[in-house]
Formats: sequence, C-alpha cells, structure tokens
Amino acid sequence: MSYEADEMMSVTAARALKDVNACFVGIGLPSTGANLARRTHAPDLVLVYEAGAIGAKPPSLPLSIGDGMLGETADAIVGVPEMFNYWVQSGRIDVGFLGAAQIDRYANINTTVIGGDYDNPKVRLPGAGGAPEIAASCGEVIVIVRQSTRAFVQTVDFVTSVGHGSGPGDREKLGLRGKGPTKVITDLGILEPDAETRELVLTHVHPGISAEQAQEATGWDLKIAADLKTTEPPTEAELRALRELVAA
Amino acid sequence: MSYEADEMMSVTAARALKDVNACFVGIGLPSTGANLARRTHAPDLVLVYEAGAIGAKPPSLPLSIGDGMLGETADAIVGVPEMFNYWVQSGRIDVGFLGAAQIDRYANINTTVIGGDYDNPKVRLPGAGGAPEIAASCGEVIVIVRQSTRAFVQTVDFVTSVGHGSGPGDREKLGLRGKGPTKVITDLGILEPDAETRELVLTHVHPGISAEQAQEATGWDLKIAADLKTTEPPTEAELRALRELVAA
Amino acid sequence: MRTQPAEITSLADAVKDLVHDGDTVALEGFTHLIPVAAGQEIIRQRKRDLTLVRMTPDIVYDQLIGAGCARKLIFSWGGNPGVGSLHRFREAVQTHELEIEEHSHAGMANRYVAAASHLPFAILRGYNGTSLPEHTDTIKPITCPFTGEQLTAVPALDLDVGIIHAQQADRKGNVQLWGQTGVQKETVLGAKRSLVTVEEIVDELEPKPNAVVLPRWVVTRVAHVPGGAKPSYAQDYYERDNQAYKAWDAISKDRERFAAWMETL
Amino acid sequence: MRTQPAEITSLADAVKDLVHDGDTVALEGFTHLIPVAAGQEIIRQRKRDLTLVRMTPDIVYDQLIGAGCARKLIFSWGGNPGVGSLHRFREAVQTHELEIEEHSHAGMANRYVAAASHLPFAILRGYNGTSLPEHTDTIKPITCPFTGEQLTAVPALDLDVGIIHAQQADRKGNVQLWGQTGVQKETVLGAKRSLVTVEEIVDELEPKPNAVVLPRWVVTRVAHVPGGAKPSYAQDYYERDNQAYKAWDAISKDRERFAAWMETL
Repeated sequence: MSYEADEMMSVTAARALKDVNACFVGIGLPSTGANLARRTHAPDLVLVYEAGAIGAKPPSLPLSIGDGMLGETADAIVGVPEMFNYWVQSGRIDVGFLGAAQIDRYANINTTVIGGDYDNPKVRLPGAGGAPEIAASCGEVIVIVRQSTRAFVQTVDFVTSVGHGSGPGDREKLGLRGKGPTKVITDLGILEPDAETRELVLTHVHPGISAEQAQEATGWDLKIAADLKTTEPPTEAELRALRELVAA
Repeated sequence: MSYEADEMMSVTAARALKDVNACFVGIGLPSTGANLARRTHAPDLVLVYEAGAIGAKPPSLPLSIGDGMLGETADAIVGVPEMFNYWVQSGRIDVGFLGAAQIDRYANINTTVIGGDYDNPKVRLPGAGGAPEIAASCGEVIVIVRQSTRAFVQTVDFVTSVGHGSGPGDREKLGLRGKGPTKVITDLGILEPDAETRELVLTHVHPGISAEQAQEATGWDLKIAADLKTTEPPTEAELRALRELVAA
Repeated sequence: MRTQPAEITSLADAVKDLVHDGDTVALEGFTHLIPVAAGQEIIRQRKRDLTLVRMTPDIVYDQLIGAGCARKLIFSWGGNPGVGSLHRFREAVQTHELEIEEHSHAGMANRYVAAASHLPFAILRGYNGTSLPEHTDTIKPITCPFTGEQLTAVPALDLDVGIIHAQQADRKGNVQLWGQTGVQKETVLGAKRSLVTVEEIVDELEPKPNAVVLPRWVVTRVAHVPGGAKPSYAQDYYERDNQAYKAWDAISKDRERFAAWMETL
Repeated sequence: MRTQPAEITSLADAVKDLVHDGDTVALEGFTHLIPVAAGQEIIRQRKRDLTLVRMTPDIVYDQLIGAGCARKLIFSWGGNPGVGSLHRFREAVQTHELEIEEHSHAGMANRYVAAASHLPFAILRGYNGTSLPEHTDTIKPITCPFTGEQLTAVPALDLDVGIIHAQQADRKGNVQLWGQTGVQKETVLGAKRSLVTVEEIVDELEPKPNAVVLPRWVVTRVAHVPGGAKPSYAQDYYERDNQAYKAWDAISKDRERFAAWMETL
C-alpha cells in the first residue's frame, strides 16, 4: 500500500506511544498520531487536551482542542488552571507532543518569532501556549516537525520551550523535571538525543529516505547513528485505521 | 411572649443582617441567626458554609457545616480551597460570624488554648478552623459569645483571629482588608468598637439587663456608650419563626 | 462592599455601561463559549485604548485589533486555531501599533487565579530556560522559603471588565455554563465588573455535570444573546462553524477586505 | 513514570500494602464522606508512629490518636463537630504524647493545593497578627516581587498516603464522588499513594452535578466498603448519625470506656 509522508509521521507518532499511560495532545499531527495509537495498539491510552478533557475518546479527529466531543467522551473535565497546575506541572502526563517552527540540535523549540529580534520580528508566530510547561513537566516530549533547513536551525531565534538547553545537565540546573524531548519525528526519519551529549542524532530514516537527504534538510552538521535503522513502513492495518480516522 | 437569652441572641444576630448580601455561617447560634434572617426580613440573604455551599437554603438547621441539605439547596457548591481563596480571601462575603472562647477589649479572639502556655495549655481547644481568614477578609465580623469574666478577658491567651489588634491602624498595618468585628452580640447586650479607639463599648443592653451586669461579666473596665440603648425584645413574629426553625 | 445582584440588560447597554476607553478587558472562553458577540459590540461602540487580555486571542481578537480598539494585548497564544495566523494581530505587532505582554498558558491561568483570589501574584514552575522572561516584565523569580528552590512568580491580572459567554442564566441573573469551562469563573471573579452573555434565559437552572455556577451577586450584567459565541461552540446549542474560521484567513490577510468586513458589522 | 491503573482490593489488603509505620497519612472528607472505616482499619492493623494530617480531625482521628497510632498531627480544627471536644486528642496534646503542627483551614487547604500541584509551597493572605506563626514553623512571610506586599507562605503537605471515601467506582477503578467534596481531589493528587473506599462499584459512572472524577490512573487502590463513612454522611446513600457523634463524647472522655470501645473494633 502506498502512503504519504504525513501518514508515515502519524504512524511513527502512534508507534511511539507504546507502554504510555497518558499523553498530552494538540491539534494536527499529534492528535492524529495519538488517536491512531488508541485505535490500534493502545486502546487504553489516556488522551489529555489542554482545554480540560482528560481521557477523551473522540469518535473522529477534533477540529480544536475545545471540541465538544472531547469533553463529552472524557473521563473527567477540569478547568484550565487545574489542568496546568494539578495535571501538567505535577508530572502526571507521560508524554507531551509538541510542534515547532524552529528547532535546534538540542531540541530547543521556537514558536514565537522568526528573524529580526523580539521587538522587530520578521515573522510573528502564535507564541507559547501550553508548550513551555509541557516541555518542562511531561515525563518526556515527542516533537513532530517537517525537516528542512528553515526549521532545523543552528540556533533558534527564541527559546519558547526548552529541550536539552545547551547540553548535559542543563535541564536539571533549570529545575525541569521531565526528561525533555526523547524523539523528534520528521517526514524524513527520527532523531533522538545522544545519551551523553544530548545532541540530536538521526537514528532512523523512513523507507526510501537517505541519511544524506536528512543531513541536507538540517541547518547543522547532523550526526548519524552508527546503527542507523530504517523505519518499518506503515502496515496495511495502520494505514486503514489512519485513513478511517481522518475520513471520520 | 417570654423568651430565653439564646433566643434574644439569635434574634439580635438575625437583625444585624440588614442590607447584607452574603454571610459566612458556622454551626450553632450564627447558623440560627442567619437562617432566622432568611425566614424573616432577608429572604434573599446568601448563606455561605465553609464546606462549600454558597447560597444554601436549608429547610431546617443543619447538624454540621457539611450537611447534605446545604449542598442540595445551594446555588453553587465549590471545593474547600476555592471557598477560602476565591470566596473568603477575595472579600466577597459581607459578614462573617465568629464565636469565641476568649475575647479582649479589641475583639481579638481565642479559640486555641486557655491557661498555661501553648505547649502546656490548661485547656486545649479545637483551634482556628476558618476563623482567622474570616476575621481578616470578610467585609465585617459579628461575634456571638456569652458574656462572662472567663470569656471577656483583659488579654487573650492566644490570638486565633485578629479583631482590632491593639487599637487604631493595626488592621491596616497587618494588611487585613475587612473592617473586623463591628458587633459583639452577647446574652446581655451588644458591644461595638469605638470609632476612634477601636475599643469595645457597650451600646445596647437586652431588656431587663443593666449596664452594671454587663460590666460585672467583663474582665476589663467596660466602657458604656453615652446613649446606651435597650435592645428591642423579640417580636412575636421573630419568636414564632425562630421556634419553627429550631423545631424543624 | 454590599454587592448587588446582576442586572439583565441588552448587550449594547451592558457594553456601554461597563467598558470604558482605556480599560483592561478580558473576553475568555478556551475555544468553547467564546464571547464573540460581546467583542463585536465593543468594536461597534468604537471603544479605544483597551488593554485586551486573553489566553488564546483568536478571530474576534483579530477583529478588535484590526478595528483599532486595542492599545495592548496580554496573551499566551495568538492564532487562528486549526487554521494558521491572525493577520491583523501579526501586522499590528510587526508595525508596533500593538504593545504586547506575552506569557505561557500556565502563567496566564495562574494570573487569573491570583486575580480571583485577590492575591497580588501566583507561583508556578514555569518559564525557566525560555526567552520569555527577557521580554516580559511580569515574570520574576521567587525563592521557596522552605526548600530554597527557585520558582516563577507572575502578577495577578488587574481586570476592569471580565466578559464571558454561558449557556444559561435564570431570571434573577444566576449563570450556568457547562462542558469545558476554561478560565471563565476566574475571569468573572477576577474582574471589577463582569458581563455574561447567555444563549438562553430560563426559569430555573437545572444542575448539570461539569457546570460552573456563578451566583448573580458576582455578575454585574447578564445579556441575552443567542448565538453569542458563534462561530465557536456552545455545547448543547451549536457546533463550531469551521468554515468561518477558514474564511477569516482571507479576510484578515487583506486590509481592504477587512475594511469591507468592518462595514458589515 | 509510567502510571498504573488502580487495583481493586479488600480494605485490609489496601491498608496493609499502602500504610507503613512512620508514614504521613491524610484521611480527608470535610464533614461529608469521612473515610471512617479506613481509619479504623489502620487502628486494627496497629500502625504506629504515623504523622496524621486532616483539616478537621474528628472522632475517627480521636480514635486513631487514642489507639496510639499517631506520633504527630497536622491540622486546623480538632473537635467533635456540633458536640464539643475530642477528649483523646485533648489529653494527648496536654500530656505531650502527640506532637502538633497547627494551621488555619485556609493554610491547610492551600498546603493540599501545593501538594497536588507539585509545588513546594503556596501563598495566601493569612495568619497576619495571629499567634499561630509563633508556634508553627511551617508559616513564613513572603514578599510579592511585584507590589512588595507581605503575604504568607505555607509548604506543600508531603503525603505518603492520601485516603478518601467516595460514593462510586467503576470496575476499572475510576472514582466519582459528589456533593460537597472538600479537599478530596487534592488529597489523592497530592499523595504518593492513595486509597479510595467506595459505597458502590458500578458498571459505568454516570456523570453527576458537582462531581469530582478521579481517573483510575491517579488512584492506587480502590476498596469496596459500603457504609465506610458512617457515622458521617454519604450523599444519596445515608445521613449523618448524629447520635453516634454525641455518644462518642462519653466514650472518649473516659479512658476505660475508650479501652472497652477499642476491644469492639
């Protein structure tokens, strides 16, 4: 069965939710990946949406994080202050998904301003939302972002959400309690932080993608894992479930 | 119609709730007084009980502040942290009722320990409960306490809830935002703080009580208002409503 | 302070009486129950120099900004949810027509909590390591007096007016909203004056799961505005009109189309 | 941390597995839904050296203290509500058998909130001018970094075990309680391990007004204990047995009667 790059990303995101209890989901690819996991290998996965739904079981992909179907199918609904204080900050959520406009080699994320400076940006982006605290407090973070030299930059123009700071020990020094980004899933492959240096290393390429392609799409000298693997292509069952979900 | 001293106190408490929107109620005489006010001159009075009921309309006197009838008849139920943070501390409640084991001339209140010292008290009392914050933040405080030299003391053994501190300006200095005690209702009469000195002054005696009796029941040199008044005895309507309430 | 029960008036009267030029005004609703009609009434009444507050400024804030009502925006995520950018907001920031004070959601939520609690500030684990504290004065470090840990303090929002949309009020002005209720309670309790627009005025509020009830004496005005949250959701009344969100992108992108849209308001 | 869903076990097994000598244990329920049966199981299992936490220690805490389970009590109001004193508590304090750490309700409530939020402390307007800070180390001043105002800080409660009683759980261990729900959510979310005793185990939890829902993955154990809050209330199950509260006064007052009562447990 043939498939699109976005489908490979969604399937990879879904597969990353093995042995996970609760994950914090935004709209877009993270929501698709998390809902796909619930419909395939992780029927008990607890989806948490920042507008207040805990344990949402949406019958189709929600249009926004406050979609009625999330609240109506949730185990519990809480207010937004409680969501951030009792549920995110407390470290109760195993995995948080984040997107990025820019990301650097330590998986620090920018979703605030691009170019110029903060007061005179070339492009003003939406800003932080819940990302800084998700990045700080969730058990681990999975970043989903299309790989390009525009997005994968030497230095982010603004640190909206902290990844691994400037290397080993930084998260601990900053008092950030979660593990930070453990996977960056792109349309080309998967990057994971090196256990020692915390720098992102290409550990997987998707079928048909070469390590060189990934390097070319990266604004720094991308390290390649010695045992670089090729991602398993989406199975028929995965693709069928994904397409049903998207069409619903 | 003849009546008991407690009935005079309850009726006096009820009458004090003129033009009041919301009052914070404990169990005992304050609850009786506030519920009597609701059944007589103040049908829209909002009763707030610390276990979470806002706008309770109990059909009879509740046995405890968490009585089911309070929640079941309330306009809203909130959790205890929200009650203290959003409703009491915010100064939204016009009147708070407090009792006292000891009270001094500045209406400072002790409900913690009597005699000896804190570590070796002669009598260990229940303690603060919600009283310190009620005393600090409600628009004003009405104290209900039977008058005796044991209760009306020169100096309280422990300041559980601040009245007027040691005189003018003290509440402001301490950052206490409510007016503090504006009335002390006893079985003998009513004491009110002097506008200048903040010291309690006997402003009313109940029918049949003399100023001397009140002075004798007070552990300091009790000041008497120049225009000392006699409380209106309970009307038949008040007594009937009160007795119906207590019997319900 | 002897509080008064809410008055039920028209939306136009409520906005006229409660919102003054120069005020700090929050219109809240976290993708659900957004008080769109109230925001558009503010535009119609040509209020100026407002400090607008909202965690997720979306299309009605883009409209308020484009219409020139705002001097400043206090926010944590400014976008067209599920669609993309807010072009009026983006342009106003890039041309310095709009001052901004930028936070994260957790920071903003706690600023509302502090306001509702009448505390001057709130604490959270947040912002450490991000660039936000360099650019936002209202983020400061604070040390735990027991453990010595360094946390972050944010000040209470100082709201003149809090505006929300709810499903129901009763004839006395008691309000009930349900479903995902965001920071709406804090918006009303944290503001000096408040306005609640409602889908329906009923004889009696029937208790509901996941409901927030605001007794009439904490609400200043109630206005009956059916459809007042469109094109966003009002649970049990209507769904989100996703087409309207998508259509806004083109209108907002083009100054002339935006001006023409303003004429239709 | 990969969390596990709640296990449903007997009360005896749950107490045996979760409560260890020396633990800090909160049993909460603000006059409604008091986990009395769980407290009495702790007595039966002769747990020792506990730091007991509760805003309103009442008769089950008097029993725990009288039975010698507690080394220390952290509390804000210790009495027999509507009746008078707790004589075992009173005697233990007066004879120094029990260490106390004393707060106000607002302070305790905020200490629970800090625990549930995994913050080291909470702030409030409170205690200023009272004698409490002279005797309680866990009350400290803190200055607002924005306004300079002096407020009060209290540390998070550091709970090993949080125990509550609820009306219902489903067969998976999701819990629902309703009516006046006090600080029960914070007690569970603020503790390392938690136990919820329930009136009833149902196939499906039906959403209710004023309900707190605790998903099974934040609860360690659920035990089916009908009547587990008696003699206190469980809304929609039973009323308070006021006679039992009154009768306790005489039992508690007299050491021998108390010892005889212990035998019946």
